[in-house]
Amino acid sequence: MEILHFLGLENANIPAQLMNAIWLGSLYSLFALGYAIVFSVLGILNLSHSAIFMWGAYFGLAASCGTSVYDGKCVELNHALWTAIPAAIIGGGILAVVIDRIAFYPLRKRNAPRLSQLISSIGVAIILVNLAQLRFTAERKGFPIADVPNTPINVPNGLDIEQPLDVARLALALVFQESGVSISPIQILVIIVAILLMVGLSYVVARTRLGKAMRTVAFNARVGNLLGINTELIYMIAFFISGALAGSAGILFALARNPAVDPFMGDSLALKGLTVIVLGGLGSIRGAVVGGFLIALIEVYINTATKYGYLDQAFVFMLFFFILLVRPQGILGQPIEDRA
Amino acid sequence: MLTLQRVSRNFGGLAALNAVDMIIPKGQVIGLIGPNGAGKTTLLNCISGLDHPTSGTITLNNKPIHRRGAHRITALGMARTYQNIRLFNEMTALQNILVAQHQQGHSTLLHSLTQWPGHWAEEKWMRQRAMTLLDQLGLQQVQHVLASNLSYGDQRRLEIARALAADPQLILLDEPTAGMNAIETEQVGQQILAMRERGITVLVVEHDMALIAQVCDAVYVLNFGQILAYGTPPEVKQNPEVIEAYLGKET
Amino acid sequence: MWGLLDSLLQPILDLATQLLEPLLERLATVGLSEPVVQFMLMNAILGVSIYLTLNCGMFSLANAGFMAIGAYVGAILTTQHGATLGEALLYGMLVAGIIAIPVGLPVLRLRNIYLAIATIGFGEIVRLIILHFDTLAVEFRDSKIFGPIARPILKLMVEDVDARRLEITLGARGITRIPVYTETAHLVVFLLVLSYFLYRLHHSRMGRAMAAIRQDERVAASQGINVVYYKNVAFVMGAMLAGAAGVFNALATRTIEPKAYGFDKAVDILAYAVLGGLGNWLGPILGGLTLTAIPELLRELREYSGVVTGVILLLIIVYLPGGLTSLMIPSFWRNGGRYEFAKRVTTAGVVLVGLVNVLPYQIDNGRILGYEFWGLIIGNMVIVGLLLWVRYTRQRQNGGHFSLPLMGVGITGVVLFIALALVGKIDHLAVGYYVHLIGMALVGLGGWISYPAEER
Amino acid sequence: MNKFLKVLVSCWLIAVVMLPLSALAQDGGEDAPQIGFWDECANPENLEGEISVGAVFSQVGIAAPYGATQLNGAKLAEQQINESGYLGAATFVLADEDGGSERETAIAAMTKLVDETGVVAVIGPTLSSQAFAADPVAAEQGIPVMGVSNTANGITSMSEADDVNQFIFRNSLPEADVIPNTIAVSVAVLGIQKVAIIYGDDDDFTYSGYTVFVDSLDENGVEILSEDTFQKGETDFSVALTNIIAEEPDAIVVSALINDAVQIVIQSRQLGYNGPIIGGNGFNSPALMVDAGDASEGVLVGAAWNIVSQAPLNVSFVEAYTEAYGAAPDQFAAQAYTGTWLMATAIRCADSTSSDLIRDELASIEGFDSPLGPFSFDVDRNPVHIPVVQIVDGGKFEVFTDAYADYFAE
Repeated sequence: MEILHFLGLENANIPAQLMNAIWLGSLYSLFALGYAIVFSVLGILNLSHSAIFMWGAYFGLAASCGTSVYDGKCVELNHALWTAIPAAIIGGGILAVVIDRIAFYPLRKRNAPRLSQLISSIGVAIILVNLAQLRFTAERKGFPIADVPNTPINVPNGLDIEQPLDVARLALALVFQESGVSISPIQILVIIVAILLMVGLSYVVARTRLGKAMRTVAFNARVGNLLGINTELIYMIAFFISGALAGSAGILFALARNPAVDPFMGDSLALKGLTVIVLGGLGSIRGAVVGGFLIALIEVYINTATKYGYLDQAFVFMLFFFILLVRPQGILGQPIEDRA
Repeated sequence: MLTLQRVSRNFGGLAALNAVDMIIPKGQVIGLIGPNGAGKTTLLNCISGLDHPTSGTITLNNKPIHRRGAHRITALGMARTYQNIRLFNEMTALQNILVAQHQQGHSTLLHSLTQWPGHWAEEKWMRQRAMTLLDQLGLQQVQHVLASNLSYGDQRRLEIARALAADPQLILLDEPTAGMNAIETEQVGQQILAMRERGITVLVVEHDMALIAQVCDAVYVLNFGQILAYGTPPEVKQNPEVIEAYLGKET
Repeated sequence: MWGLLDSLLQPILDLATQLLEPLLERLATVGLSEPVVQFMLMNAILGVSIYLTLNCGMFSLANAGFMAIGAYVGAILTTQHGATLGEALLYGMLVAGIIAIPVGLPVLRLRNIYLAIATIGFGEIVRLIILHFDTLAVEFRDSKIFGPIARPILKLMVEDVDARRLEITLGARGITRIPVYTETAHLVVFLLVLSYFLYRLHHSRMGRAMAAIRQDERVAASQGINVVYYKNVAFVMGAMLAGAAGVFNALATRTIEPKAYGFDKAVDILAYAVLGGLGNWLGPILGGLTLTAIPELLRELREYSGVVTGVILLLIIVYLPGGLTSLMIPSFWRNGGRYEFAKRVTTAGVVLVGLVNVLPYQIDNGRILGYEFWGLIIGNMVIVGLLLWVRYTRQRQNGGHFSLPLMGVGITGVVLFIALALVGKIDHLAVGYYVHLIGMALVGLGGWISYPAEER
Repeated sequence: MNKFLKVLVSCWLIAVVMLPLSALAQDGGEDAPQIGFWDECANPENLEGEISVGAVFSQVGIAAPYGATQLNGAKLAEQQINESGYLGAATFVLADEDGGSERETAIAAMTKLVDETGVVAVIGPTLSSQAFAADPVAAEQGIPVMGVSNTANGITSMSEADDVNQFIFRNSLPEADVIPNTIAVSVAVLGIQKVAIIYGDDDDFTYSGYTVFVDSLDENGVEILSEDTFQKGETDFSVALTNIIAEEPDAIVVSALINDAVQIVIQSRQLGYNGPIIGGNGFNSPALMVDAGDASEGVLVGAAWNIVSQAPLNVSFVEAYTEAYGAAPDQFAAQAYTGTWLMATAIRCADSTSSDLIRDELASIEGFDSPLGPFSFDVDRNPVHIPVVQIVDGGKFEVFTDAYADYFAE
């Protein structure tokens, strides 16, 4: 209890806040992973990532709601809710590849400076946000509330072992006895998907031939070419994965925070994703995950334990500032050798 | 003039330089040879301040320089060229020289803004000096050509001119004849000798043993980050350890 | 001293005002009213502010933060102390510059993306601090350690330091009732002086040193250039200019709020510079002017204007690597021989036509291309088609004209448009009309240019 | 035919002709109530041609969701004004320009309307910060401008010069008028003693709302347990809400715009909080019930406009709007609609396109019956009408009365 007092946490609902941190961290990590992949393979910051995130949510919405979302709110589902998720993943992936072909490929071809690539990604972001506004209006949209299983799992609530979702509920009930922890099935889904994707990606990058090729290209595209790797294909795959991650983050977020889909939904994450990958180490997959959870923890801690909750973002940026100064490569990044 | 004492440089766990001792006397041309990857460029980087030794000391005219930034070392009278040419590609040949005279100039932005008379005099003087240098190296024809558009030989020569522009007492040449034909190499040899005549000390890294033999007063041989041998060019050529290092490399 | 400066400047400003009047009237007819022109000029200053750092090889995005500092200093001085524009400008620039020094020293050790991200962080911190300044000020005032330091500083900002609630930056509500002192003439004179300054910088020892740092930092260091010093000088100068732009902005909009100077603004500023081109100092000025004007010129497109702005940004970045100014540099056209020259001329022509194909010029009181969604789509598809055509025209070994069909397209375009104007079908000869004509002429010219056979 | 018969036949003829006419007159006059000062001001005689009134609403950027419904409301009013011949021979033209979501864009739009389009008056812009920046552009040239969604303090006294302020109006009830009433009523009915506040700290609307909340809570002797903030675009409030719920407040007081409001309501219910949630004008949108569903039950909303009000004018407005746009109007639409009618009324009563006369007529409007209720301007050109306190009950807003005293009792 001494330590809790010292940390300013004596009045806090710690299990509940931990749960919040885990959920937020999963979301941040999932979003930042896509950022990190493109950065590690191509060395560019794709600022349209948040726009892909937003479009992923719209793809999902359109897939399960049908065309009714063009003009108004989605009143009833045309297709099953789950169709939204593959639609967002595939749509996001394809969108990212298209963006690469339009905005990055020509620049890469003539060896343009990174700066131009950053600007062209900004141009894409402007276009995508405005297109979304044209197509779907600026109004916030979502799935019909009744169809999304985000009634919280409150412990202890009535459990129904028949229901698969209630198994998770039971598990939670065992972990947090009556501690007011509440989390919805969709949030659990986000956490599970995030963890699966992170593990899967680490596996792909570390173990498979594709991963090896990606790492080679990331290290030096020319070397990759010499080794007979189709670098353009690798770039395309990297963009697809990145877009798919953004899209899945978008739709999962849209489901968990239903209704949450509007053309600006990616804005606040754009900057946060940036801090996440810098904290974790630019281009490091594991770094993005660690950074995501770290930032979520810091935010939750500052909000819970101090009276400076309104400065939580400032604290995050300060920290990130100092980490950059002390360890520019981030927490898990490889040191950058400045070659003579 | 330049003294290195037990200079080491580690990259991670890898020792690129290991307790190197070197003395470069004033007014001489000293050669530095060694197989690829022996640590020659690392050594030059440490001397010129682009890199810093992990341990050991380097003194120039009895002033320690191993912790100083590159620009302060240049101010003490050292200049260098690069193995892979590193000119300012977006500038013309003339501008490249003008940049290198930075330490010779004194005018600040305020002078320039107010059209201070001294500023004009200085600009004019710098231009004249640059033109003389370009003349000396046969580059006056291409003074307004962008460095990136120069021919390879011209780029090499411009690098030397740029090094000379800083008015150095000690000049480090990193493979000045790499990729040149015999005639051009010969010209570079002449220029090095001309530098010595003007009292400039030269440290030259070279693979071309003929050139070394032609211009150097003494030669250091570096292998695996350590000094293997020292002596006049003929002495070094006959040193069995040196032969082994080179042959071992070749087989 | 101040009065003397004022009396010296006033006639110049009056003269500038007089000279500007007809120009402003002309601009207003194409949709660029005087406030818009003012914002264009401010953004040109911002473009220069980031150019100074980019020109020194530093990818800094801190300028929106410094702009915020300048704006708040200017607003507080004019509303609380009755300062004039000159005083506000002086102190705004000074404060921004002074804050830039401790920020720059550590941060400028970082490179590229790392520097960019660190400076984005700085901008956000500035925004958040301004947002919560009043609360923080009370905290500091009441703190035992910082109180003695904070009090005198706060005394400069409010009359009653001991009030329960301090109202300095007023949080999200922002400062209102800021007097409007900024006039177009001020901005024009400021920008002219700035241009002279940049021109001189370009041809001075310091300017050369900065250019050298941009091109190769380490080699520059071994040419005897104090890289850290010059980087910091450029950073501070950039900060001061951004501060000046902030002061002008605050004293033109009557009200300021922290969110106007956030991440979006930082990105906009970067876009001004890159779009205009970093090849020389005219680029960022041109970029700032153009990028601010485009959405206003496209006002008629209403909801489509955002998309079109983005497309234009993308087109320039992709097809004009050196930005808008590269069009003005002779070597851009000369490099690569006549074939490349022809290719560039035609590309430029198509881009020009692309720029105006969405602008409002009228035929038969109906708009051709643009306004209507499908008109816009078709117009842009034609432009993209032409661009692809130019791109994939192959260089033939035997030489010859670049592309006679393209020449045909260009000439047809020119003839058609002149004819339409002659028969009175185009009743409003706006800028767009002339730009379109020039663009088509360039397409024709480029197609006609011949190149010699390849040497074997 | 004798004289008597002649008179009789004439009377009969007259009666046959006149009766349907009088019936017609009754149709128009009594059954459907007509908004406007039809009787207070005579039919205009001098007006002709097109009379342009500018509208600066945000169509792009962060304020676009509000600007969109504002434009809808104003356009509906424009259509009704012209169809009813409210301005006599003249046509009322709503010259709308996109105000963007920034100060600069609002200034540009306002300048264009005033200098080029030549409007006689302007409605808008959407955001208060835009109003501070752009209103003087019109007001300094003597063109009246009326905010229909500007709630920040000092909008109508923004300038140092009173003759400029004279031209700045608003019909949007500031939070300072709505919230004290809301707090007083809810404290009186529910006996609230301690509350927690959560508000958006980077937006002038929500920030102003927060300061008024704090003051009126103080006045009513309610203890504030904690204050939490969020920023625009944040969609996850679970951390702050977990903290708040741990403090066990009697009510959660929220100053937020509708999108954030919906999330806060949903998430606090998800976290197991079932007590009252008190909000201001920002909550007053049908989206609250549509998007938050059951979670919105028991949310108290102080507002300038009550959608379920059975006042005839309000019913006809809601009907017409729903028919035209396929969705129920929100407060922004209602205020823009009323604002447009107010402007048209000023033009009608002035019977002139002189901006000075229009201003004077606007300032003297009193007891104008509108969807917002009977409407007048005070001497400072701020709106005078009675705010309402509503509660979400059974999926729709109901007027909050003593009957709800036991609503939250378990």
